[in-house]
Amino acid sequence: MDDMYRELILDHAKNPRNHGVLEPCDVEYEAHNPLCGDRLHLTLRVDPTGRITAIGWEGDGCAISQASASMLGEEILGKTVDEIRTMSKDTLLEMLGIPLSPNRLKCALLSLEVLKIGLYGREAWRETEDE
Amino acid sequence: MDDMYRELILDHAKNPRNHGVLEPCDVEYEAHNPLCGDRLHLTLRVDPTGRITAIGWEGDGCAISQASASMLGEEILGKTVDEIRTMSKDTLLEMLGIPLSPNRLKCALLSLEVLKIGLYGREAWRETEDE
Amino acid sequence: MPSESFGGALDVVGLRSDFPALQQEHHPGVPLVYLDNAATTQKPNVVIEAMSDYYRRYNANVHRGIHKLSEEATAAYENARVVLKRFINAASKREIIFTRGTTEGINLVAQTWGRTSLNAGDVVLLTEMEHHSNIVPWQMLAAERRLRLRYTPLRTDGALDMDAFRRLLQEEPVKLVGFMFVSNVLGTVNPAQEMIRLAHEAGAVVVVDAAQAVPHQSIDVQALDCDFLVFSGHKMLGPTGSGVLYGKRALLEAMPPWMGGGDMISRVGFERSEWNELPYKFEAGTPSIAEAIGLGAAVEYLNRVTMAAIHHYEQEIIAYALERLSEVPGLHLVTPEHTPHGAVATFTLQGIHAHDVAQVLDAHGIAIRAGHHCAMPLHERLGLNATARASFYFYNTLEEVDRLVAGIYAAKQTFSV
Amino acid sequence: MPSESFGGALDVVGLRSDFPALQQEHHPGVPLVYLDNAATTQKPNVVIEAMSDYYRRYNANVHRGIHKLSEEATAAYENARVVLKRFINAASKREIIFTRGTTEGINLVAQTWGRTSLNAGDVVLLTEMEHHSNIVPWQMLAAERRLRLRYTPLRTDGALDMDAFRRLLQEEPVKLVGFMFVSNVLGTVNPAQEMIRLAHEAGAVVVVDAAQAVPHQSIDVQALDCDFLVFSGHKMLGPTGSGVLYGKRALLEAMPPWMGGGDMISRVGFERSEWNELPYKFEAGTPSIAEAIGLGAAVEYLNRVTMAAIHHYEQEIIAYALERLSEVPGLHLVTPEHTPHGAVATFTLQGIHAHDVAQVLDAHGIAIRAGHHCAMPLHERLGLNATARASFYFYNTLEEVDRLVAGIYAAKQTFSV
Ligand SMILES: Cc1ncc(COP(=O)(O)O)c(C=O)c1O
Ligand SMILES: Cc1ncc(COP(=O)(O)O)c(C=O)c1O
Repeated sequence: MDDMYRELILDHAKNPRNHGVLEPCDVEYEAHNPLCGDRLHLTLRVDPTGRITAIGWEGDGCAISQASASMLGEEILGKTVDEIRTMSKDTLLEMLGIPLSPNRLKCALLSLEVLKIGLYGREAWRETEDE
Repeated sequence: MDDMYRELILDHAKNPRNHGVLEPCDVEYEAHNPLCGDRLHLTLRVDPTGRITAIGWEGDGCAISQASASMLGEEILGKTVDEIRTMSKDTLLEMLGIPLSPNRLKCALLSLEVLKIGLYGREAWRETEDE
Repeated sequence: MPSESFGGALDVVGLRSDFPALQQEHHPGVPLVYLDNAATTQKPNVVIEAMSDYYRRYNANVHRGIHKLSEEATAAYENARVVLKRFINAASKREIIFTRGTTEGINLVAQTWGRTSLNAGDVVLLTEMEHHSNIVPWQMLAAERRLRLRYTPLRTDGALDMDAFRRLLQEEPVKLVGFMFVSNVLGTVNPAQEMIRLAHEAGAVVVVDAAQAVPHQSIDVQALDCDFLVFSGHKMLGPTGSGVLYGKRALLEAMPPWMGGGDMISRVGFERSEWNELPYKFEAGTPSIAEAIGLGAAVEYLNRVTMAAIHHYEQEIIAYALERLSEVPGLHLVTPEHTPHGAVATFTLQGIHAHDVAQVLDAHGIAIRAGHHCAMPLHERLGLNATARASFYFYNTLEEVDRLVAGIYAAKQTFSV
Repeated sequence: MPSESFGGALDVVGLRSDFPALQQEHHPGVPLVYLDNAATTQKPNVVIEAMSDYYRRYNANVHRGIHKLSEEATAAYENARVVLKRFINAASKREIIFTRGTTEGINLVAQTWGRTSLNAGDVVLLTEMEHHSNIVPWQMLAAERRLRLRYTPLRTDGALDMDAFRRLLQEEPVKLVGFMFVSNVLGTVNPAQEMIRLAHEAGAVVVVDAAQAVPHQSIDVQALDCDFLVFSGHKMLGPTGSGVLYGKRALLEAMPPWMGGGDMISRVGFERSEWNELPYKFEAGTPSIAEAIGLGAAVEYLNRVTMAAIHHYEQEIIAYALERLSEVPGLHLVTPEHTPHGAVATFTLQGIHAHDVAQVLDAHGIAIRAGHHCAMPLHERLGLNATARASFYFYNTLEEVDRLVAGIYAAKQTFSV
């Protein structure tokens, strides 16, 4: 499982892109992973056309959750709120490109959860649940 | 286990001695076996010297509990309240003279429980508990 | 293990070989006839093995562990939830709460939904045939909250009096309807779907005690539209200490938690805490992990046999049992002979107390139950103190019915009646 | 199985062979080092076999059955109660209530004794190091009853501040004192006997969370004089779904029941019911039979090893572990190095999150736990978000400590710290 910590992940974890809190911002949401105490706080600026113009992430967590937030942030910058809607768990996991056990999956997906709930509300995230 | 139903037991169960309720009486107590619904109601007359002069039993239950009540009644009639105090579970079980599994033991001992609690109170019966 | 699913008829002899307890002699030379299935069923090897395998190979606490053992234990535990969800066709696995059994499930509903939704004067409508586990929790709540309990009476043929049920629903506003799907004493199968519909029309929430239904027939909670449904794992091939509370998601979401502790919280502070999402909100502390895995294995076994085949076969065996028993002189069937009914045959014998019947049958290798079967109010209503009950599962045979009847004749002989 | 009792030193290699899970490779060629014992322990063959034997041979419901299987199951279930009673030296087997675990035990006390004895404004005194299971049930009750919660603070060395404890007991009348005997994070062993004495002098009732104590040292509830004491079977070689609530008889007698249902009643009528005697009043429904039998087998195993030998050996291994860990650059020990303490070593590593430490260790075959260990308030007080915890049991070896330390160095290398 050491390949969970490949170069790119460690780089993002140690040098998170878009780290910080935007003030003011248009979208703000924070969530926790109750099982391990990970926390992620997201702030976004969205222009009138629905395009994401700035991102700020901040939180506590393991390398996986930090890297996932950093990589996801890079990915969505410049996209529209509509374009992000179709982004799935699999998109994010492919981006990370590492083998993840179910409990670590929660760490990896926390960033996507915060993003989706922040943009579309709790129901939208629920729909992605399997069974 | 058919020898649980030896002649003497069946005789007492079918023709219970001292069956009925004494009115008036000096001692009265009723108890249930919550696990199987057996019920036993005891009434006693005790003369000024502490001697048991009359007994009335009444209740619902299996052959074992009925025979046990009948045989115990015969045994204590004419004895004093003090003499009965030393009567143990083993005394009764020897009288019955049949092999009993733990759950049937409760049926067999209901009569002794009612007698002891009726005469000496709940604490006295408690003391007979193992561990 | 049944290697393929059965279309219709059961290979009972083949299935029996999956159950180690059924292979034994009860006394030297006397094979066991186990007819106490309504109390608890025997377990197939696959269930015992699923639990041993957990303990031998990947025993670990769930949900919080990063190591491989904990990951595997968590996956197996949550997989069991999905198996159970499919088995009763719940809309979401979040609606499946693992419990110790039926009793804990009903108490959970009474102490959370009940405590927040029922108030002084509110009516809780049960039935006269309920098991203690669907009476006592409501009596306790009634004493605390000054609720009013009502009971739908029985007809003389042992069925619920549906006219009375309708009337009771209309006479005064009913907040909760609780009833058993199948009676553990009478075998009566209540018209659950209709009762739920009527209760909902009257604005009541419905709790179904399905302890004697889920093991014996296919159940679809969405088709039934019940609000809560509870059952025990140990009555359907699963281990002791296992059971399920199904609840509609919206209701469960709105309910306060019951027990506090690990896993059911999302954050704990010194002053206050936030609850975790479903189903964890209702699963405080280390759950019964091996038990959930064992129950999942039991359900997978039942799925292979198919509930349709089980139900069909059991209807056959209970019909035969009632017929044979009704021929015994002095035997009074408490189980009504009308259909549909579950696989229990309850009776009294003239001149022999039920305990003594059970004792003599035990001497003949036959395990039945005697007493009030945790339904004292029903027995009181029937004017009976104790009854004898033979209850069947799909691994029982017609020959075993014959041995039961022969045992009853032996009891009559011992007691000269 | 240890064939005779051990006077002092443990034959750890011999004992390990009793545990099938410890024989396995975690990854091909990498033997498992299981250091997550505070979460749950592995099970010896005798425990797994005791449960399988029940399921294969005498599986039946308890207490009400007259047939041989039910008699044997009842005897085994009640024998387990006596084994547990002797293990903690309770005055009567009626003081042993079987539960699912520590969490259920504390909730039972809060929801029965607590609901009838605590009123608006009453003070419940806990400690800052409690597990969620000894915080959340009291918070829930506090919200319902408007109780006031107080917490005895920690000293900087990780011990309880006993001066503050005395002061808090005197400042205002305290109705209940709840504390953990041994911390699952710090390893701190609290001065239970003295705390109980002080609490009683102040007129409080005392609940002891002994989840991390009973598995590791000999406990005498009569000598301690605690009012309630709770622990989990799965943390002491027993199965999931098993645990014990000990309570003083007079208190238990005076308490209302918690769950309603079968077995906990002596009579049920349509209007009201009477409760059964102890311990059954608190064991509603079909109990966790196999689990109690398994827990009894676990305790008999511990008795053969002897708690004295276990305690002695564990003190040795934890001392060695703390020494070796304290030498690792960048490793911060959360577990204080003062004695006495339990067999847990909790730490953080500079530059690596605890989850990542656990993940890398897993890759090296070492199972530890990372997170808040169900003690978020304590972590908040310590200013930590997550910690890594290696927790030991008597079957762990000094070589396993060395492998843990080597694994930590490997993690540092991966993260270049
Ligand atoms: C100190 C302490 N208390 C309570 C618990 C909760 O025990 P359980 O999850 O078995 O209910 C634990 C273990 O998780 C513990 O370590
Ligand atoms: C109809 C019914 N409800 C409830 C129960 C209680 O189930 P458990 O004892 O598993 O909680 C039973 C079985 O005893 C039952 O037959």
